[in-house]
Amino acid sequence: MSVEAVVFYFFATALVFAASMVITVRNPVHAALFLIMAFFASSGLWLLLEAEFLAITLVLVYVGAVMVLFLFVVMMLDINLTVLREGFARYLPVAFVVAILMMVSLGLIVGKENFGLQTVGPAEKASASYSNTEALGQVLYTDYVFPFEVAAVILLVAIVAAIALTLRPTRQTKAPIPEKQVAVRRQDRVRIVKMDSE
Amino acid sequence: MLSLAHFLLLGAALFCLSVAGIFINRKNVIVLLMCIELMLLAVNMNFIAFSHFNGDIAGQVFVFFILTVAAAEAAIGLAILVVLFRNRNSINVEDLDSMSG
Amino acid sequence: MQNLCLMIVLAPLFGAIVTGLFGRTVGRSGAHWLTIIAVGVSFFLSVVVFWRIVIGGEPSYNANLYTWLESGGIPFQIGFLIDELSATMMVVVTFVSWMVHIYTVGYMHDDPGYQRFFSYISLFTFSMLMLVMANNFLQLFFGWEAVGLVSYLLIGFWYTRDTAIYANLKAFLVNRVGDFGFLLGIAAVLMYFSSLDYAEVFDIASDMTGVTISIWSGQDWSLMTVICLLLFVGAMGKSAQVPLHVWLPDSMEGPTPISALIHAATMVTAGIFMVARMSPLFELSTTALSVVLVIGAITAFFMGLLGLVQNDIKRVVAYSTLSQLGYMTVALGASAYSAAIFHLMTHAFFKALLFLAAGSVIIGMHHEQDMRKMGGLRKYMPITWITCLIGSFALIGFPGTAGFFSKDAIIEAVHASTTPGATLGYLACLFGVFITALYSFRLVFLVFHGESRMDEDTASHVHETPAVVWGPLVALAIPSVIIGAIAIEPMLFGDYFGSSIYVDPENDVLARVGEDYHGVLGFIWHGIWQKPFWFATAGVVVAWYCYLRRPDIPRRIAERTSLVHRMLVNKYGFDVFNDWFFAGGARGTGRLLWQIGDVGLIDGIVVNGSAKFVGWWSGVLRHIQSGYLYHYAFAMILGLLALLAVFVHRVAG
Amino acid sequence: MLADLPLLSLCVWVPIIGGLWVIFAGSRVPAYAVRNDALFISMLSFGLTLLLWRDFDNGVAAMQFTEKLNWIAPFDIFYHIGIDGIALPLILLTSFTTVLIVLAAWEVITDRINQYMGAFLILEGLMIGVFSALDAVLFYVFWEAMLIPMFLIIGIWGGPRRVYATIKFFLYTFLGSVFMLVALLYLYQQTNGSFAISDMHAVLLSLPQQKWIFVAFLLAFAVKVPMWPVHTWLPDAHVEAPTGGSVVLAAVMLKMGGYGFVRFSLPIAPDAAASLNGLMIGLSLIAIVYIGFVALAQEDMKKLIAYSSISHMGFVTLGFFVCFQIFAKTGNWTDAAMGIEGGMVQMISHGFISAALFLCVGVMYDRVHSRQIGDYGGVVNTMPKFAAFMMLFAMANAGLPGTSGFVGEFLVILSAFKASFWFAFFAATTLILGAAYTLWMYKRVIFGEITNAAVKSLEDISTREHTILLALAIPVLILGVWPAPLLDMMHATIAQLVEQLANSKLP
Repeated sequence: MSVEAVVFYFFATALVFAASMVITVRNPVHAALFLIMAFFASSGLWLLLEAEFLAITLVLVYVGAVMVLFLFVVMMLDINLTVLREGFARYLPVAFVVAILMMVSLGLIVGKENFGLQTVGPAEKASASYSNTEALGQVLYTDYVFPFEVAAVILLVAIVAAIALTLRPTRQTKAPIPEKQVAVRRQDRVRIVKMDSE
Repeated sequence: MLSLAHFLLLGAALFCLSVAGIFINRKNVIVLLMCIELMLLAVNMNFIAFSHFNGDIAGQVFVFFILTVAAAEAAIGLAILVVLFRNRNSINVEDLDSMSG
Repeated sequence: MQNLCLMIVLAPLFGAIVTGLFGRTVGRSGAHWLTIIAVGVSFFLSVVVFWRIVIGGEPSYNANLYTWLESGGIPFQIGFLIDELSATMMVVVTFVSWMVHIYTVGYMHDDPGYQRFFSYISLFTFSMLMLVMANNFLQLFFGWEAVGLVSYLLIGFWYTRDTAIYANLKAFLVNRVGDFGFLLGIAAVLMYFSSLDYAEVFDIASDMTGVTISIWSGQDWSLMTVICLLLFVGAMGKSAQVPLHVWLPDSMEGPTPISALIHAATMVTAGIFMVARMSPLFELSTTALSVVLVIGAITAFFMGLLGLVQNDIKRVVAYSTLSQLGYMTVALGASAYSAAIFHLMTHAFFKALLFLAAGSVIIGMHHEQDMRKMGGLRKYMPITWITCLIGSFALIGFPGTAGFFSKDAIIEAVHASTTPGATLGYLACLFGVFITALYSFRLVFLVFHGESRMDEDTASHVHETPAVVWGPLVALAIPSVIIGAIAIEPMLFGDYFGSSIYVDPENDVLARVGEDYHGVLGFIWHGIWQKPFWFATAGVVVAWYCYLRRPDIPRRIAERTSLVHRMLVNKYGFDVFNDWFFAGGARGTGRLLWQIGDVGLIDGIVVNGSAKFVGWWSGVLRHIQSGYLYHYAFAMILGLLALLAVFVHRVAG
Repeated sequence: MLADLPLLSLCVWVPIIGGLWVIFAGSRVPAYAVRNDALFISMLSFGLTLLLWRDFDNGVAAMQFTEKLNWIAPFDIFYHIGIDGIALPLILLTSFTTVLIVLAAWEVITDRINQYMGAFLILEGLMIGVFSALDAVLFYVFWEAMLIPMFLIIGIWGGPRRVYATIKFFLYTFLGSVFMLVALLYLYQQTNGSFAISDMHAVLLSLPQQKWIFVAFLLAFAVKVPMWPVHTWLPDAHVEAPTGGSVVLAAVMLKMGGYGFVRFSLPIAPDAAASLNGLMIGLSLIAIVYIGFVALAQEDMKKLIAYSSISHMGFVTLGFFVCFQIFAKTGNWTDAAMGIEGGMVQMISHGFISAALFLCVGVMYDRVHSRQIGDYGGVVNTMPKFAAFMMLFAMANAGLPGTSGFVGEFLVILSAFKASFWFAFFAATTLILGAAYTLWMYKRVIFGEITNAAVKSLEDISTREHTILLALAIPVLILGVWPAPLLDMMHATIAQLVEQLANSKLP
């Protein structure tokens, strides 16, 4: 067994374990923590696949940002866990059957030599000077520049939307109302008073 | 020697686990969202594996975009969750049936 | 000639339009002066035309005015055919119409719809002239329907009376039934002759005798029979032959001048005129002639009987009209077309006279029409009495009067005819004479003779009508007496009608009758020794006995024969049956088709039913939309699984 | 200079743009200005169509005033318009009717007058577009677009059950036209990519193909005509529509179906029409007799007139399809033309008469606010002028000679007789039934004693109403006395149509 295989099996086991825990633990906080573990494990696998940039991104973005967000929300909300766990045992067999069936059919696709997977040979080893980040950057800013921009806009919209959703306007908020300001007429604000000169 | 099939099977396993997770945790929206993240992870795994074994960087570009969109989705999903909790004081999916026909 | 014809036709139309649209502007006297002058012009020009064609012997005039339209390669024309037949009709129509116009000035004196009335009768004159002057079937049909329209308007002239508006609707619809057949007849003519022009159709009619038409599959009918019968259905409607006669008695709801003009003298004779006009066609079908004869005979006899039990003075005259129309139809059936037209002419004069006389009585009695409340009017209304008596003598065929010549000619002709059904026709006519005399003199005796049965109030007001009313009576009484003697020789036995009427030599009964004809006096002398005269005399005597001498007898007869009496009073049940079966049936069918067909089946089941089904099915399906996120997620996953399975099976399996 | 203008396009677009202008002028504009503007635009477009008539050459069968511009080039779809002898009378009818509708709405419509007027003007332009389109897609677009203003007119200004009526109207017509779209696309494929109607006329099709196409068109056009049994939307739509809506529906919209038959069904699928003519004749005769009876049972005046419309439109389809039987019997195609011409005349004449009758009902409705026959009686006592007009139109509806109602029925019955005695027999029953239901209604509404206070306080027609009714009475009478000019307009085109029918299109 080569080193790669050892690494692969290690991370794969960790990943599957973490994923199983995510779906089975009682406490959402624990689930989130196991999810972080899953992310770490897969980022390791991705490194094995020479996708260094994405592996790092996964850790930075997901573990660093998204999962923190998750934890934040989970802890912020006062969740009644007993209600949420109802039916866990009842649906377990169904879930099990579905998962097994799906696994079998997916396994059939991957395992049997029907989809030309065998034609994909072992990957070529990249040269020592190969930089995954640079290669990705090369295509991202040339061929995919337009989708890239779109993704940026999507992120922006997501930020705005998230804020807009959760923002609770309070009475204390002071803000100008532009349409009212524009509609103001002179008579509303200025009163000319005739006075005798002193 | 590691082949493409190894990674694909791993992706498939991950996917099936997340499907099972959706079945089991049918009431907890947070865990549902986590399961979706797991699913996306499985997909990303496949993409990267293909990209690696085919020597085509485009797969990684896709993963990049999926990550972006997934981040956005998680952000909005959680925002909705917060609003939901604020309005209903619960995140129990069974309370959410106003779309019932 | 064309300008002359146009003037004749358009003068009344002009009068009608001006008085109709600008009645308020021209005023009451303006209305009657205008229309009387217009119709007068029309009359005098008609006389000119008559003079030129009939007396002067000019060839008949046949020309098209303009093309109404052209379709399928066939031009439909509007034009005039002026020959002896139409010239005669024109004179009769315009003369009677003119008289009625004058008479109306008195009769409608107090009516608020004065201008409207003049407009209508002028319009009628126009329509009737279009009908008789037509040189093609289209225009004939136009005139045919137009007179029907005016008749409709005039019967319903007093539109607030329920009976009047019931009667006018009935008249129009019954006429429409006739027109239905008539139109089909025209369609048949067009199909086989490819033309609607009289001359062209008649020219090739004799080639069509062998042609058959299949109406029920497998049964071939002679084309000429079918055409003639269809056309005759039209005549039955307009000339009120059984069973389409029901509208005529009811039409008496209209003002009396109308009863005289339209429902006695002119419009109702349109059918007779039409059959005479179509003589070249009818001569080709013995079957059709036979049907005509039998229908006429039935009408002549049975409608006369109804006259015996009527108490309304106008209705008696109306049933008399029906019966006389029957006589004319019998003459047509016996191929004695000229006799029919002759009777038409004399009848126009004396029946108009009788109606106007009845109208005069009605005016005198302040719009009382029940004969049981009259009697002894001779003293109060001498002129009316005399003229009415003249009219009645003419009607029963007293030797020397106009009616005598025409009616005797018809009876002789039917007697000589060999058309199937002629014997029946002869008997009907003969007994009809008795009935005619009976009811005519019943009327005369009840109204003018005997003791007065008027109430005090009325009796103090009864007086002779003004000159504008009795003037036309006198003017009509004169031809009622003399026209027969003048016209019989040329009309019946001479070459009066020239080529306008065609009689197959085999059917030419009048020629046979003519063999015994030796001058007017000879005809009168001959007539006195014939059965009809004795039947008429008997009728008068019976009437005198029953209604003057022993007024209690009729009541006792009625009681004895209550069944027959009731049948007569109910007019053989035609009205009841029509109301129940046709009017009620049609409404019932309509309601049934509407409620069951439209509302029930089409709308209920198909249209709203399909909508309801969709609604129900959506109601079932909506339960799938539970609104729970996880249900949707399950559905997606299960779907994914299924697709995956199919995919794997297709590719791997 | 005038000759250089795209006259036909102006006829289509002047009312549409004018209508949009009236709508977007909005509620800021006072009502009298809206009325005046609408009247001006409708008169202008009527004038433009009169110019069309002036320059129209009766002797030519081909399309005239053609204009062709690229529209959707990749699919060979053109803005291609032109008119022939069939379209011109219908266009004239359309623009004439719109003027009357604008006048009829003058004081009656107070709610959103600018939208009402605008909707009718736009509708006018779209209808003229339908009659002049020579490209199938253009035709389809106009055809469907026409539904929108009509939908709104009934839905906004309609009676109490307007929602039911509009939905029924919309679904019925839409269901039909969807099949037409399928047929048009199929033909597009068969003609190797041409939407030109003339190419569709020319393409050879086998009998089954023709039958499918014919049935698809039939669904669209039969609903519009409407033929029995897809007629039930019409009474409801009429009853709920405002007067103007009823008028345009009866006068022009129903004619679309008839127009579709002569423009599409007959020339594109002549062999199918020949083999299915028994069905068509049967449906037409059922419409004439069955609907005649149904009309007799109506208590609502508008419903009665709506049913009478269906019955009269039965003559149109009878006239169109009886020609095949005539040909089979006599072998002569010139005979067959009479039926088609009769059908066309019937369409035009029915346009005037039904419009007039609906306006008459409108006149009464504006005063009494009831359409029930039982609520009237003795109207003649208080409204003599109105009664005279209504008499004329009632008689025209009953097909009295001398009015336009007679001409079409007469020609159709004459030609039906050539096909079979029984066709003519059943068709001619309308003589009795038509008179019965029309005059019976007339009797109950107009004649008699005054029965209630509402009738007693009626005022006779105003100058405006007088003008409208007079404007309709004149063509009704002229067409009755001298229909030749109308027929002359159509002769050449119908001769060409008959020639197309005579030549089998089987490959």
